[in-house]
Amino acid sequence: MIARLSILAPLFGGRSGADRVVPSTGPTALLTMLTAAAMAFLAIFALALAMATGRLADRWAGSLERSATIRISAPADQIDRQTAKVLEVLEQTPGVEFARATTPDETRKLLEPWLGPDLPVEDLPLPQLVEVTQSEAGFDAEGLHLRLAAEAPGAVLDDHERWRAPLVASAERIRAIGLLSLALITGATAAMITLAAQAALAANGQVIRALRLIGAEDRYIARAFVRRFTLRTLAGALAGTFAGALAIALMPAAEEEAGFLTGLGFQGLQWLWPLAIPALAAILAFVATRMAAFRVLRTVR
Amino acid sequence: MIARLSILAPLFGGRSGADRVVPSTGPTALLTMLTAAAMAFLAIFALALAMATGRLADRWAGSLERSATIRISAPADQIDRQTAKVLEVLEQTPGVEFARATTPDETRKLLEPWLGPDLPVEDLPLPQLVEVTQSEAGFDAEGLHLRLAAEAPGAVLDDHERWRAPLVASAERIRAIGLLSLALITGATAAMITLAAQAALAANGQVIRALRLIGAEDRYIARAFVRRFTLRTLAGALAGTFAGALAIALMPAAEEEAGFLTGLGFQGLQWLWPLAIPALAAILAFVATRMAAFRVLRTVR
Amino acid sequence: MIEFHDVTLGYPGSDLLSGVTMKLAPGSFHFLTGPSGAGKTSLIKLCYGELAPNGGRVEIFGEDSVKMSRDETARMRRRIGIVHQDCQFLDHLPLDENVALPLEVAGQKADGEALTELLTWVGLAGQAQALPPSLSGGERQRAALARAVIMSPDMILADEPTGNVDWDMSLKILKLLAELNRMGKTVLMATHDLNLIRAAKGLTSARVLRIQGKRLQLAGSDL
Amino acid sequence: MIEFHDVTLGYPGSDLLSGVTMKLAPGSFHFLTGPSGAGKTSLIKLCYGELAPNGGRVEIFGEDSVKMSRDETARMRRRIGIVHQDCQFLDHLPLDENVALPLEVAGQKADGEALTELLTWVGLAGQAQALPPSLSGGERQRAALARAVIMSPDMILADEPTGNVDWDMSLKILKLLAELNRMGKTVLMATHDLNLIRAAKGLTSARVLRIQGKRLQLAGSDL
Ligand SMILES: Nc1ncnc2c1ncn2[C@@H]1O[C@H](COP(=O)(O)OP(=O)(O)OP(=O)(O)O)[C@@H](O)[C@H]1O
Ligand SMILES: Nc1ncnc2c1ncn2[C@@H]1O[C@H](COP(=O)(O)OP(=O)(O)OP(=O)(O)O)[C@@H](O)[C@H]1O
Ligand SMILES: [Mg+2]
Ligand SMILES: [Mg+2]
Repeated sequence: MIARLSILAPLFGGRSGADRVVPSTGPTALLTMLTAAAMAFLAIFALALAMATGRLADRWAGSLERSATIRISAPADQIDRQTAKVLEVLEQTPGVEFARATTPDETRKLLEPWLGPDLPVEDLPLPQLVEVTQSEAGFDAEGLHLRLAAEAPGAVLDDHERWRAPLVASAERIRAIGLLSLALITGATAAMITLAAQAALAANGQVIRALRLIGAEDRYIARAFVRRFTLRTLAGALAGTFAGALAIALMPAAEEEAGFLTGLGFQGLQWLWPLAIPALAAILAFVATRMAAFRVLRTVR
Repeated sequence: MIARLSILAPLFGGRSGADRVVPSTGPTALLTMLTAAAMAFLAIFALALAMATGRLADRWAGSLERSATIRISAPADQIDRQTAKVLEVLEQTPGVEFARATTPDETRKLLEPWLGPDLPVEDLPLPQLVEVTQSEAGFDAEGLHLRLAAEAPGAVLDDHERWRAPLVASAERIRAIGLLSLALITGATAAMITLAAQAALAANGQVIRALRLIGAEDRYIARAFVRRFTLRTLAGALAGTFAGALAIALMPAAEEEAGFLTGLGFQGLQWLWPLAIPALAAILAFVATRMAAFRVLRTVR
Repeated sequence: MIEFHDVTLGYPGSDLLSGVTMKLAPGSFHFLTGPSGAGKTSLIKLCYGELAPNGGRVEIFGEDSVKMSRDETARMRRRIGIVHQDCQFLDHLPLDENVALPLEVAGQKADGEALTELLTWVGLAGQAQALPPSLSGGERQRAALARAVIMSPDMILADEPTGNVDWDMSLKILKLLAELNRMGKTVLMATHDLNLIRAAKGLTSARVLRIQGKRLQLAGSDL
Repeated sequence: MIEFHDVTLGYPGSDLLSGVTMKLAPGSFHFLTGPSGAGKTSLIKLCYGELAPNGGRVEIFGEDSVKMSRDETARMRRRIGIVHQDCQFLDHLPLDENVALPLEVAGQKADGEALTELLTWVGLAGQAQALPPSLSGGERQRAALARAVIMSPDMILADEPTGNVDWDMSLKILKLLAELNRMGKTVLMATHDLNLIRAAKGLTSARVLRIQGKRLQLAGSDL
C-alpha cells in the first residue's frame, strides 16, 4: 500500500531541484490553467442544472406519482354512500397508504383560480373528491379502476399521470443533458490536459535528452512535469469552481411561486459536490501527465 | 479593400511550401482540434438552451401578458346584464384588442381536469368568464379594475400576471445562463487557441530562427502557422457542431402536452445559428494566431 | 559591401567590441580570428543584422542595419549566405529540402540537377533524404555551407565552417570559398584554426582580422 | 570497463561499423579518429548505451548494455562523464547550475568552492550566471567538459571537445584529460585534429583508434 502510494510522491515534497529542471512553459502553463478553470466553471453549471432538474423531477415524480384523485359524480342523495364505498374499497386495496375525502373548503381552494373566491361550493352539485396517497410500491391502477366501476359507478380514478408525466419526462431530459455535458466536460478536460502535457514534453525534448545524458532516472524527470501540471490544473480548477459557485450563489433566489422551476443553486450538502470538481481535475491531471510523461520518456534512451 | 483582404491570403492558395516549413506539431494540433470541437459542442447546447428558454419566455410573456380573464360572479338573473356591461367597458378600453364571453362548453373544458367530464355546467351557478386579448401596448390594469368595480360589481379582473410572471422570470434566468455560458465559451476558446498557437510558436523557435536566417519574411513564416491553426480550428468546430446538432436533432421531440418545457431543439431558420459557430471559431483562430505569430516573430531579429 | 563605423558592442555586464571600424570591400576575402569568446560570432551577427551595435553604425550593402525594416532585413539576407555556428536547420525536412530552402523562401524554383551537384560536392549526395538530426557533426556543417551558397549570394559569412571536419575536408571547404571569392563574392570566415589560415596563403589574397582586447586588428605576417 | 564483442551497427540504408571488437581497459587513454561521418559519435553512443548494437555485444562496466533497464542505464551514466558533440544543456538554467546538474540528479550536494574552481579552470568563472544560449561555441564546449568531470566519473567519453576552441585551449583541454587519466580514469576522446593527437604523445601513453571502412583499427605510428 505504502509502496503504491509512493507514486504520489511527486506531489508532496520531493527535492525542489526536480522542479527547476523543467523550464516554465509560459503558454502551455497558462493554457492548462485556463482549460481547467473554464472546464470547472462549465462543470459547475452543468452540475447545478442536473441537480436542479433532478430535484424537480424527483419532487414531481415523488409527490405526483404517489398521489391520485378519485372524483365521484352522482346525484346528491347517492354521493355520500358512494364516497363511503370508495373509501372502503381503498382501505382494502394494497398499495394505498392513505385516503380521505376532501372538505368543501379544499374543493373551493382547488377551484378558486378558475372560478373566483365567491363560489358557493355548498350549493353546487359538485363532485366529491377523494385524495389518495400511494405507498412506495403503488397500487394497481387498472384493478382499482375496474373495482370502482363495479362498486361505485360514479367514481373516476385520476392518477395524475396523464397530466404530469410529460413534465417529469422533460425535467429528466434536461437532467440527462446536464449529466451528458458533465461527462463530455470530464472527457474533454482529460484529453486536453493530456495533450497539453504532451505538447510541453515534446517542446522539452532537449531537456529530456540532456537529463538522460547525465544519468537522470525517468521518475526524476517525470516528477517535475507531473507535479507542475497537477498543481496547475488544481489551481485552475479551484479558480473556475470558485467563480462558478460564486456565480450560482449570487443568482437571484428562485421565488417560491415559481414552483416547478426551482432555483439553480445547490442546497445544503449538495455544496460538497462542487468541491469534488477540483479534486477530480487534479486526479485527472496527475494520471494523464504521468502516462504522457512515461510514454514520451520511453522514446529517449 | 482588396489590399485589406490580402491578409486573408494565407487561408486560400498560397505556395504550398510555406506549409511544409512548419513541422506538424502532433499534440498541439490535436489539442486545438479537440478544444474547438468540445467548445463547439458545448456552444451548441448553450445556444439551444438559450433559444428554447427564450422561446418559452417569449411565449409565456407574449401569450400570457397579452391575455387576461374577467370572472363575473353574480346572481343568475344579473349575470347576463353584467357580462354585457363588461364587454361594453372593454370595448371602450384602449389596449384591448379582443374580448369575448366563454361558452358553457369552454367553461366545462376548463374545469374538466378538476371536476370530471360529467359536470352539468348548465345547471351550475358558475361564474361567467370573459377572455380578453390585449393589444401590443396593453391596457391599464388598475384603471380597468376601478371601472369594472363601479360598473359591474361582480366582475374580477385576473390578468394572469400573478400566476405566470415567476415562470417567465425563471425561463429568462435560464436563458441568461445559456447566453453567459456562450460568452464564456467564446472567450475561453479564443484564449485557448491563442495559447495553443503561442505554445506551437514557442516550440518552433528553432524553425523561426532558421527561417529568418535564410531571409524569410515575417508573413511567409506566419502564413503557415495561421493557415494551419485556422483550418484545424475550423475542422474541430465543424465536427463539434455537427455532433452537437446531431445530438439535439436526435433528442426525443417534446410532447405537446409538456407545454411549458418545449423541446431543446432549433426550429426552422434557427438551424442557421449553429452554422455560425464554426465560422466564428475559424475567425477567432485566424485573428488569434495571426496576432500571436507576429508577436512571437518580433522577438527574433 | 559591409562597413563598420566606430562600432561598439556589449552585452549587459560585458563589453565585447569597441571602436571597431572596418570595411569588407566587394570581392575581398577576410579571415576573422581571436580567442574563444572574443566576439567572432557576435561580429558576424552584426554583419547580417541579427545584432544591432550599441554604438556606431553598421552599413550593409550601403544601408544602415538598424534602420532597415524587418522585411528589408529579410531581403538583405537573401544576398548573404550565412553559415551559422550552430547550423540551424528545420529538423523535420530532409537535407535536400533544407539546402534548397533559401530558394523556396525567396519564391524561386530549385534546380534539381544543380542541387544534386552541390550535395555531391560537399559529399552529402547519399544523405539527400536524411533528416538533419541524424547527420553527423561534420555533415551538418557541410550542409550549412551548401545552403549558404545555393542562392549564389553576393557575400558569404561563414562562422567556423570547419570546426567539426577533418583536415582534408577543411581544405576542401577553404578551396570552395576561395573559388567563390575568385568569382567575385565577398567572403568573411571566422576560424580558430591557424593552420588553415596559413594554408590559405597560397590560394587567395586573404587578409586576417583578429579580435584582441575588444579591438579589431589587421593581423600581420606573424601567423 | 567497456568491451565491444564483434559489434555491428547500421542505420536503415547504411552500415557504419561491422565486426568491431575492442576493449577500453581501466586507466587507458584512447583517441578515436576517422573521417567525418565515419561513425565516431555513433561508437561513443554505443559506449554509454544511447545506441544499441545491431549485432554483437557491448559490455559497460561488465554488463551487457542492451540488458540494462532504463534506471540501470541512468545509474551507469553517472559513472561516465560525457561530452556530447552537440553540448546538450538546459537552456533555462544558468551555467553553474548546468555544470552542477549531474550532482543534483544523483541527489548530491554541489560544493560551491569546487564548482567555482572548476569553472575558473575552464575559463568560465565570469560566466557562471550566463544562460547557455548566450555562450559562445567554445564556451559551450568547455562548459560541457566541466559538467562531464564534476562527478569525478570512472570514465570520460569526449566527442570532439576541441571542435570550436583555439589551439591553446585545445592543448589545455588535452592536458586536463591526460591528468585525469593519470589519476586512473579511463578516457576516450574523439577528434579529427591530428595535430592534437601528435601533441598528446608527450603527455600520456595514448592509443589511437581509427574508423576506416566500417572497421576499427589501431592506428600505428604513421600519424
Ligand atoms: N545574448 C548574449 N547575452 C550575453 N552575453 C552574450 C550573448 N551572446 C554572446 N555573449 C557573450 O559574448 C562573448 C562573445 O561571444 P561570441 O559567440 O561572439 O564569441 P566567439 O568569438 O564566437 O567565440 P567562439 O570561438 O567560442 O565561438 C561570450 O563571452 C558570450 O558569453
Ligand atoms: N539516427 C540516424 N539515422 C540515420 N543515419 C544516421 C543516424 N545517426 C547517424 N547517422 C549517420 O551515420 C553516419 C555516422 O554518423 P556519426 O555522427 O557517428 O559520424 P562521426 O564520425 O561522428 O562524424 P563527425 O566527425 O562529422 O561528427 C553519418 O553518415 C550519419 O548520417
Ligand atoms: Mg563563435
Ligand atoms: Mg561526430
